[in-house]
Amino acid sequence: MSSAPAPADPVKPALLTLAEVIKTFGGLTAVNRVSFAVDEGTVVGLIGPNGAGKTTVFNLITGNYQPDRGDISFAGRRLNGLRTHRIIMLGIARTFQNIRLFQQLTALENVLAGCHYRMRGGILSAMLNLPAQRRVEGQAIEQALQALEFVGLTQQVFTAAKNLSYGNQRRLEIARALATQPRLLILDEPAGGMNEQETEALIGLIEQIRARGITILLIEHDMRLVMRACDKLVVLEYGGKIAEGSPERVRADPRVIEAYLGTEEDA
Amino acid sequence: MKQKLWVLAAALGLGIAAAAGAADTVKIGLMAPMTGSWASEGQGMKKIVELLAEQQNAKGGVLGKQIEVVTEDDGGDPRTASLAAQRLTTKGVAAVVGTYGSSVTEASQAIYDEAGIPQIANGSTAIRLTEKGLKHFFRTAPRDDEQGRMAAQTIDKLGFKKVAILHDSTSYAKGLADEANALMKKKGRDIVFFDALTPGERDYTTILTKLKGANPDVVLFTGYFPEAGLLLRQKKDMNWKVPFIGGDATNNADLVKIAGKEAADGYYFLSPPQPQDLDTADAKNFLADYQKKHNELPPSIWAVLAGDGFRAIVAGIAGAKSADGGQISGYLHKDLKNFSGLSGPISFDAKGDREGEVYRVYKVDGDGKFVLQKL
Amino acid sequence: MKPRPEVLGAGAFVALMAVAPLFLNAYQVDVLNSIGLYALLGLSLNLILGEAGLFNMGHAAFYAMGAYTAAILNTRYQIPILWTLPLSGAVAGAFALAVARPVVHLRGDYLLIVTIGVGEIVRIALVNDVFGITGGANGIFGIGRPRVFGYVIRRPEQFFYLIWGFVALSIFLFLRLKKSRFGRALNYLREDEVAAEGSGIDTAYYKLAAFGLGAAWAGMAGTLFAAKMTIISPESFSFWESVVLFMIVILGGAGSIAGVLLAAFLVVGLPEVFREFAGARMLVFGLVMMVMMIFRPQGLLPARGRRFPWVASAGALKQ
Amino acid sequence: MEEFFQQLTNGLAVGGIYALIALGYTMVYGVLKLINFAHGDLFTYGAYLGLTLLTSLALTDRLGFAAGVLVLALMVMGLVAVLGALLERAAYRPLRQSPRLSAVVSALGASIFLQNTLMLIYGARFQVYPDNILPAATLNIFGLYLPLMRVLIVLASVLMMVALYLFIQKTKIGTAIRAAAIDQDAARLMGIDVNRVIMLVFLVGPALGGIAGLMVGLYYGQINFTMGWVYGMKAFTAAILGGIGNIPGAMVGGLLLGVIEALGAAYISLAWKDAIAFCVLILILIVRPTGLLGERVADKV
Repeated sequence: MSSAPAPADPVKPALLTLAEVIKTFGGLTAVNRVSFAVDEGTVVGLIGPNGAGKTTVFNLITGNYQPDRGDISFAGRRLNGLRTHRIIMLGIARTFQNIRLFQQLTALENVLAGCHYRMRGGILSAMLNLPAQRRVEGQAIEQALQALEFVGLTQQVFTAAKNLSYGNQRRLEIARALATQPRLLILDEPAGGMNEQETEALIGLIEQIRARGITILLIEHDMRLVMRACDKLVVLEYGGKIAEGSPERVRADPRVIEAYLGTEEDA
Repeated sequence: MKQKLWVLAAALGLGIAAAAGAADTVKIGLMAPMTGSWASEGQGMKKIVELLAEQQNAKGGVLGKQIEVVTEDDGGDPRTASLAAQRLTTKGVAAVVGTYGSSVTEASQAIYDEAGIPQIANGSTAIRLTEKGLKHFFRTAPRDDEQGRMAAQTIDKLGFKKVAILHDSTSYAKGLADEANALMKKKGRDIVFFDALTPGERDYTTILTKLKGANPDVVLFTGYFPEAGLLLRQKKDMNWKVPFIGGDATNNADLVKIAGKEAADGYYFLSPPQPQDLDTADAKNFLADYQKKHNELPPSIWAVLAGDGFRAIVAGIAGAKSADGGQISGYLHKDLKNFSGLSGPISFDAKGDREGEVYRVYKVDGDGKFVLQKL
Repeated sequence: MKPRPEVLGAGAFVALMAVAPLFLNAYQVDVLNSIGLYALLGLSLNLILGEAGLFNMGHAAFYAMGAYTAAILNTRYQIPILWTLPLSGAVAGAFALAVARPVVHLRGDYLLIVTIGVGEIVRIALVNDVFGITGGANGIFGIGRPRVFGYVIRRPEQFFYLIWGFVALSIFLFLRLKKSRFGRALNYLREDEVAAEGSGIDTAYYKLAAFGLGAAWAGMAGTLFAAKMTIISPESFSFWESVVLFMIVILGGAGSIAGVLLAAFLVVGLPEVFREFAGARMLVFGLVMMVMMIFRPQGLLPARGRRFPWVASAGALKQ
Repeated sequence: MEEFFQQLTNGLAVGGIYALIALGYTMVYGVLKLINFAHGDLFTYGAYLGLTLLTSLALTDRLGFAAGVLVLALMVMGLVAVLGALLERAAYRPLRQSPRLSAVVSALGASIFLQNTLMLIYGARFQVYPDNILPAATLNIFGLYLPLMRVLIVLASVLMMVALYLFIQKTKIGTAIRAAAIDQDAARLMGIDVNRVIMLVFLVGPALGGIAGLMVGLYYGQINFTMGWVYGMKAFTAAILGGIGNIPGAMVGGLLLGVIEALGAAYISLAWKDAIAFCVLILILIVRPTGLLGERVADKV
């Protein structure tokens, strides 16, 4: 644990920490000894060229992949070996790079997925339609509607996800993630495919989410968004971390500039 | 959806209208496998029964009325058969001929019995069919235990000591194999092999190798002809010269085609007499008529036995002077004695089984002909 | 307030079915009974294939489990056939859980192949008289007629009310299930497994639950089948049975209860109406499967989004 | 011991046929990720077309045994290949962008359709090849009985498989097929006409399936319209066993499955033979879903 990250605030431990995480596929090392921490209440950006392993890091955090070595912990709990839904239940929610909505289902049904794990009731109580069951359903729908309102999809409650515009699909994904009531929200290229206006609105939304006390970790290529929204950046290249720090500091880092612009030999 | 349902309901309604016909004929039902694996048997059953009805009608029918044959397809499948039986009972038939397969017959038995309609099965040899105490069930086919007895007896007469028994796990073949096994064990024969193959495959060398390892004097195969043909063919390829004996389900001309003449040479099988080996004058005349009309012989003895079932029913109606099911069944049980059937004299015992011995032994000769053996 | 057209349609259908035996003969009622059994099996497969999107082409195995459990209990221990319903459902469900447990994580088409394999293994086991209790190829015969409140159910129209009563009950329960979190969870699985897991849904649990519940229901349908036929044998549970059930769900529209009913009528009823073309039945099936996938993959009566009427009014207030 | 080796050769002969059919499954799966359920029926078409051509053209009478059978084999391969390409055009190409379930259902529909077309044309009864076509000779090597035709079947199968392997590995077209199997989009960017590659796969696979059908017809003599189902299931199992998408895997899987079946039937149970084969399939999928020679690939999230 030689290069264990030092928390920014020594009094309060970080919400999420990665320590020396390694993941290989076949012969390829996708993530190589990556360590960083995300403090509660901050917005952290994970950036780097294509194929740097950013999404793999997200998949390791949410348990879609298991790290070969290294530790990931969240709120003092080790995440290694946990299945994805358990990790979600601990308070991490995510969106996907290529939007993954339940295409045939309505926006409301999509958001209800996020409410699912906090609801009670199994096969029997559903079949018998017990009063408790109905109450739980009513509460969940109310929460789901609030989440939809929060992201501005009040008009599209009964629209099938596949019929929403691209920007609205991204918002719906965020609403679904928020419905799990996370402490940490992971956004994988939230502005991908968005126009300038939509991106602007997204930055506003991120501010609002942060204002609710939710910590955010995001991957984004849109540097304007990254610079404006993030408190801290982590830069990956070829699976390894090459820089970490405030946006200003990272922007000035020669290795980052090299990674993004390429060295002369590469060109 | 509603619209589509109405269309369906209307179509079903048309069915009723068609079923309600005139009542000035005597209707005799024929339940036969017109489609499915045994379709060729079903076609033969239909041709025979219809020709017999034609001839009977030319002679004035029965009870002064013309006979109408109502055919329903059982598809050689139990569930289709239960629907076919329901259809026949609603069409007001006096009695029913059929059908071929035992499990297929079984699925229809209770329906006819509850409706009080006599049923004479023609190809169903499973023992239990007549062990249920049904009042209205008869068969012109012999029972599997008789065939089992005949198999044991034949192996005895041919002087084989070590016997291998192979079946195919079907109801019929397993029953026959069990029956023969029990009888031969009792007589002190050495059963060196008893197992099943998977029907419908092509390569049986694995089984033949295993059989050969058991070193039997004779192999009794109780399954059907497609597999028997392949077994004989592949046995010859292995240069293995053990004789094979088969049950009546291998009595089919295609056996020789599949095996090849050389490989089929010397194959024994048990069967009720072939249509062309029927020796009564009645049978000879009828077969001549049949050949004139259809330019071929009936596909198998089972179709001829359907004809016998039909003739017995006509005799029953005439004898009871009624088309009432209970009366016909009563007559068939008590009064029909040594009725001259195409396949020989017919009498039914109290269970509805046919009395008397029906099985013969055949051997395939070098030309692929089935030759009746005198043992 | 005017009732919605599908409510009217459903009402007309129920009314029509309730009086159908009065106007039809025994054979026609028996065809409806066949349709009812297939509808029941289709509904049970719909939970697995239609709602949860798990490719199960071995459903006949679960159906067989139920039918054989009922038949064995009835013929050996003289337990009245309808009393065996819960147990045959439980046996079929437990078997499905045991079988699905190690394979349920497999990708769609692999799961399809495995379930075909399981179906065949079960059939072979039945033919080979496994444990000496299935009667081999003969199957089990002499199954007692069911009794309801002292009445022996024997005639087709009596079975009609028994079978369609059970269909109605199943639809009632499944509709409630569909509206609940359980029903939604199955749909999330079907739509996107990774996203479902990523929304906090225990996908492995719900896959198993879908298999277990669907199989249990098929098992109970098997009991009714055994009671109606009084004889069951392995050939009733062949691979083609599974294919026909698969077709009923796909043709009707995956996840659509009305679709399953309609498809059961078409797949089982039409061949009876056009019996002279029975030989071409499977040919038409095959062609329909190909053409449907190209031109109407969602099925004849696709499932619609859940409506939550009270939300609609609440939403309207807010705007 | 002698019996063991005899069973081994029995298994290899059956396995050779499985392997030949498995190649078609594995090639289609490799490129399209689709189980071509209709492939087993194309095999049956090979057997039926072979019978019809054989009897109607009297090839072996006119050309003698060797040349006659060779011409027949080429004709059957050509016809079944065309059939395969038509199938791809009609049933699979319109579904290229659809969800997987659609293509699987369409494949199954195509299988049922093809099978029943055959039944309506030829009837439900078994069809029988004339029994005097092939020279009947049995080799006796160290007490093992090896019918000459069985040896030839295995040799022909292995020969065709090796030829296919070399074609895929060494030629330019073969490289295109391999590229399309790895990543269709990337292959397209590299200037490969993916549609043509798929068409080619649907010509070669069915041609091999068709010739397998002809061999079964010629050697076993008895064919029937449902036989493609059993052979198809077994061949698919073989493809999975060897590692689907992998050509040497299909060969190894086919021969291995044949041997497993023969030894299982001989030393475990005859009646449970098919159940043993299916258990092998399920076990493989649980323990090593990539098969014996397949490589593990991560699922994209």
